[in-house]
Amino acid sequence: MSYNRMELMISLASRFLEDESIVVVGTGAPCAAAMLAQTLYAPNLMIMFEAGGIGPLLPSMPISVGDSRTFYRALAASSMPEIMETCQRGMVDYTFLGGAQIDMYGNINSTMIGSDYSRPKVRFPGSGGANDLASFCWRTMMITVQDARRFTNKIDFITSPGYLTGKGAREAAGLPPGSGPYKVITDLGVLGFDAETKRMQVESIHPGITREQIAANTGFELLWSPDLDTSEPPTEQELAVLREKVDPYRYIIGRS
Amino acid sequence: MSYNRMELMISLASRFLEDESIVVVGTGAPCAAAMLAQTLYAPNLMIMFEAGGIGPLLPSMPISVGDSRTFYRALAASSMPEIMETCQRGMVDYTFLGGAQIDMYGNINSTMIGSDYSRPKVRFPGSGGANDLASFCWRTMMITVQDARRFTNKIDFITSPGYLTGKGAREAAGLPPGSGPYKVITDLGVLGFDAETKRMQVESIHPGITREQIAANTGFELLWSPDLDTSEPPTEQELAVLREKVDPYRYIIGRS
Amino acid sequence: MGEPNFALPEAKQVLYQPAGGRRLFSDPDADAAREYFHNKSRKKVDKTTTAAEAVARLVSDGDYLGVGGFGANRIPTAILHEIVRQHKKNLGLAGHTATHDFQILVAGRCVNRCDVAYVIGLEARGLSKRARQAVESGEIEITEWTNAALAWRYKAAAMGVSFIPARCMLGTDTVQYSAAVEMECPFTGKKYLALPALYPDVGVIHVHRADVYGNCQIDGIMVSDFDLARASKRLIITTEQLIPEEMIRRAPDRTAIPYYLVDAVVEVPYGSYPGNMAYMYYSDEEHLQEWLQAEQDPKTLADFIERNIYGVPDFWSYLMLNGGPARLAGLRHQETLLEK
Amino acid sequence: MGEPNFALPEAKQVLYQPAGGRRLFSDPDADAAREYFHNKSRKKVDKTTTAAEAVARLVSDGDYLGVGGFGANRIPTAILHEIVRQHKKNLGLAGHTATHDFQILVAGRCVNRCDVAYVIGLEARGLSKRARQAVESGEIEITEWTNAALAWRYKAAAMGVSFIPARCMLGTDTVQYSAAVEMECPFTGKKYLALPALYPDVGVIHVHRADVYGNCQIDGIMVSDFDLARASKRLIITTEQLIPEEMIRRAPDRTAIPYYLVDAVVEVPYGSYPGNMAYMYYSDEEHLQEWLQAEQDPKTLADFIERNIYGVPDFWSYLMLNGGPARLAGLRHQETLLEK
Repeated sequence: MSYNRMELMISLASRFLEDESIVVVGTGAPCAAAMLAQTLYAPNLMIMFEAGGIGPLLPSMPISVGDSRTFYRALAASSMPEIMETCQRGMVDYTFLGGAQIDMYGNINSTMIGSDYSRPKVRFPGSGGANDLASFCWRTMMITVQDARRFTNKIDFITSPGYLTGKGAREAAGLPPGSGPYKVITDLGVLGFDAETKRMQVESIHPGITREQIAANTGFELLWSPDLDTSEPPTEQELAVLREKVDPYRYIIGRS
Repeated sequence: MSYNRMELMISLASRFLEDESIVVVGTGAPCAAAMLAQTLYAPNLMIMFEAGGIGPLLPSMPISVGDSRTFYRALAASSMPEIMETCQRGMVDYTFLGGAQIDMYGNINSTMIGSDYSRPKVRFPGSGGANDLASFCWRTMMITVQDARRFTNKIDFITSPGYLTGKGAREAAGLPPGSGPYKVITDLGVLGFDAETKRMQVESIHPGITREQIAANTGFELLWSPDLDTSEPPTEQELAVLREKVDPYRYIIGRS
Repeated sequence: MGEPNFALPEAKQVLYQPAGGRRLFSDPDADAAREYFHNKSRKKVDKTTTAAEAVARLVSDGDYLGVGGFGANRIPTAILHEIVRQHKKNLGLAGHTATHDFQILVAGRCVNRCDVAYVIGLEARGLSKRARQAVESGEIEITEWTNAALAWRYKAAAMGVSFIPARCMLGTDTVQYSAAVEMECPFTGKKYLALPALYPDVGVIHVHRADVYGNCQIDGIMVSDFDLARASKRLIITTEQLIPEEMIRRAPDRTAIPYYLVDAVVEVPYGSYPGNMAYMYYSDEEHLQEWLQAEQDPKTLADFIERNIYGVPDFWSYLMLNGGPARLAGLRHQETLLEK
Repeated sequence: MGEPNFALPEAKQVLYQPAGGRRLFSDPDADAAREYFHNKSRKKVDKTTTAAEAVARLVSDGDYLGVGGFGANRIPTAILHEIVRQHKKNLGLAGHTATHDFQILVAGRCVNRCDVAYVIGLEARGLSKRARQAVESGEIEITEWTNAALAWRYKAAAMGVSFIPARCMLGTDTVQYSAAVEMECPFTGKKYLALPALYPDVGVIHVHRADVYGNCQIDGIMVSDFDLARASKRLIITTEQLIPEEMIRRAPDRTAIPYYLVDAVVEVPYGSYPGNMAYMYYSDEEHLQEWLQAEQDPKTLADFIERNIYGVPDFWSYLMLNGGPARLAGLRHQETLLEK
């Protein structure tokens, strides 16, 4: 059964979300991955949205993390401080971030491109809640296309903390111990982080993708997992749920 | 028309509450004074209770500052933090405190009698919200019987701040400027605080009470207002409202 | 109107000065709490149980307790009785206007340390002789706070930070017998009091409605229970009524406590008795006076506690012992102003 | 279980280190705010008025603005349009996920400084070319924060303290372009970020229901409006519907904003359009796309703003111009899932 890269990334992401855990998601692919996981793998995965939605029965893909879909028939319609404080308190297991650049320690830039802050080449929206979620949630994930411009150590601005400069750096900076980047799911493979160096490490390569392609599309030197694997493609079941239930209008899976 | 000392004190207290101001009260005489003021002088006086009640239509005297009477048909049923933060923010004009001892700077003891904290002669409930209200509200009032044991500079424990050691002491301690004790209404007279020294000063003497009696019933040297006055006794209207509407079961006015 | 400019502070050395020498009874460290919450189950399962089972499983000797409601209003009486019945010992307690709740626990000699804002008194009802004796004798070790201070200590914990600044207590003896620290604001240089986060080992809260998972609705004032529920490592809920999850989902903005905070749900009709439950029943002032009277003599108190707590198997028996349906009907009518 | 002991900290010197070099756009001093609130009227009077009068009276050039809701959800569109229509200038803004609200204000060139957590983007809808240009060009001066940081800066102000500790932003460039200060916890010695209280000169919030005095009810998520309402020196409320005070008193635990915080109440049905209003109407995605398209060229944007804001006398005319009753019915049906 054929699938596109967005369907692949969402399916892979959904498999990392354990049942009976709590995830804060945004709009788009992360929300789709969480909805897919709820349907197939983690019926009691609890979805939160940063503006206050807790445990909704999502009738459709929200267009904003604060729109009424995010608390439709929810267990609670709370507030921004309530969600952020639940994260800071240590109750939230997963979150997903996006960004324009990511470095080998999983630091993410969603603020600006350029060398002069006061006159950026390109200005992006900024942190929003990303820095907060990356600081507080136990495991941070990212779903992104992979290329050498995006995966670079010449990151123009660290908006949200990954492992900063390596092992122990988060703790030294005052961030809560034990939290940090977990998986980066791209159109080429699945990347994790080496326990010792906290550097990005390839864990699986997607079908039809070569090691060379991944290296060529990464602006820094990658580590390779000793038990490097080939990514399991989306199952028919995953694709069916994605296409019929999660995203019937192809808002997200239609993007690639 | 005859009246007792409790009716006198409550009536006098009620006249100090300006309309369109906000007061945090406890149970008993202060609540009665606020209800009397609402009926006769300050229809838009807003009553708050520290556990969360805001602007109730009090059906009767509450027995607890957290019982359901304190938010009966209220404008808001909120929370302890909401009330305390409204006070700390500077939105609350008046409050009433009680206590076992008060000194010439209006510092109040509601914690213990004795010289050894760890083995008190008598232990009282403690601050409750009193210290908070005395720290935050603009004008603190007290309704109390007056005697030399109660009005003393040998105060065993300063639970709630008056002017501490005199002018500027509250500010030096870090308390919000411009707040502090306002009136002490006793069974002998009405006492205020001298603007310069922040010491207690007699402003009016109740009918039939002598200057000597007040001095004799005070353990420290009192100042006497240049325009010392005789207290205006309760009006028939005040007594009627107190006895028929505010406290028909004489819970409070029956005490003296 | 012009546009003001507020200069940033320079880097500077400041003094942190402990303002009180008393003992801190619980760990304010947010990372220790995060580790606990990291491992706390998020299972959305039926958590209904009995008061006896909940107390046996979730309350250990030495634990620090936070009790919801306000003294004799919306208090979890059934759990407090059960703690006495099971002879729990050396408990710490947040004395955040602890009135009848404190009275119950000291009757059972369950408490050996207390962060005091307000104890001993029962507000307009008078003072508890037994509670006063327990504090005066040194049976219970005390650290002084205020109602706002304890409310904010819960809030700091609920926020996931180890301290929070406040402007109360300053300049008084209250602060000298606390465990707070004087510091200054990094932006204004003004003096502030730092309050340590308070994470109770066990929180106990009585609510109007809950589903079997622990999603709770509370009517009327919240007092400090929003933050207490979030600050508590383990949380026991008693509820007037169990409701279907569907009713929670129909009004999600009424959910005060979400299920993942909750470890046990016990359905206890009239669960705040002899306290007040807003919109449902008023406090039983006669019974509370009976209790205060019994305390006048240790023997009569022992008999009273034997009869009302040790001698009854559960909370329902306690209700029946004290007037049962007829009495409760009277309290309902008082609350709804059908009777004065 | 034994009873733990937590040693009190010693007195010690600590370093307050400004973590970011950017400008603070508002005064965090709690005493200055207390002085303002001391003099703020507590009059419980009919505060209903028009958007035009409220903006003319309560918003001055140079003021710092806090906008309620969340970007394109429960936003006070009528007031934002009126601020543009009245050519207010040099406003400061809290960019706490400011999406369509930011887009409106920059279209009118009303803003010259912004505390940014999230601006320029409209979430899944794409980026605003005009907003991006306003920031990239330096037309708007920026200080960086995060959504939580701005939410907590409101909370500090609402609590009446000049700062509040947090654990976000640490270690990143975000903090280096902020105005926060690094400090340590007085109890644990761990590193914290001190955030300055944020007291907007004017807060603007759209609610579901309000009475003429300003007592407000909000359905669904509160976002940060509970704290924004309390932090704001002046507060403008727009409401879908005016309700009698009696309805407020029947459900006092639903009052999110009490009257004494409020300076003006404007009844604006569909007041969040083209944004979403929970339980009432969904966002008008076509109109929002039209707006994003118009921004591709300054001329088309000028025409678009002329037609939709300067060219209409009030908000109702704007609604009529964009489909009126038929369009609004469609959005109602979308919100209630009668239409997909």
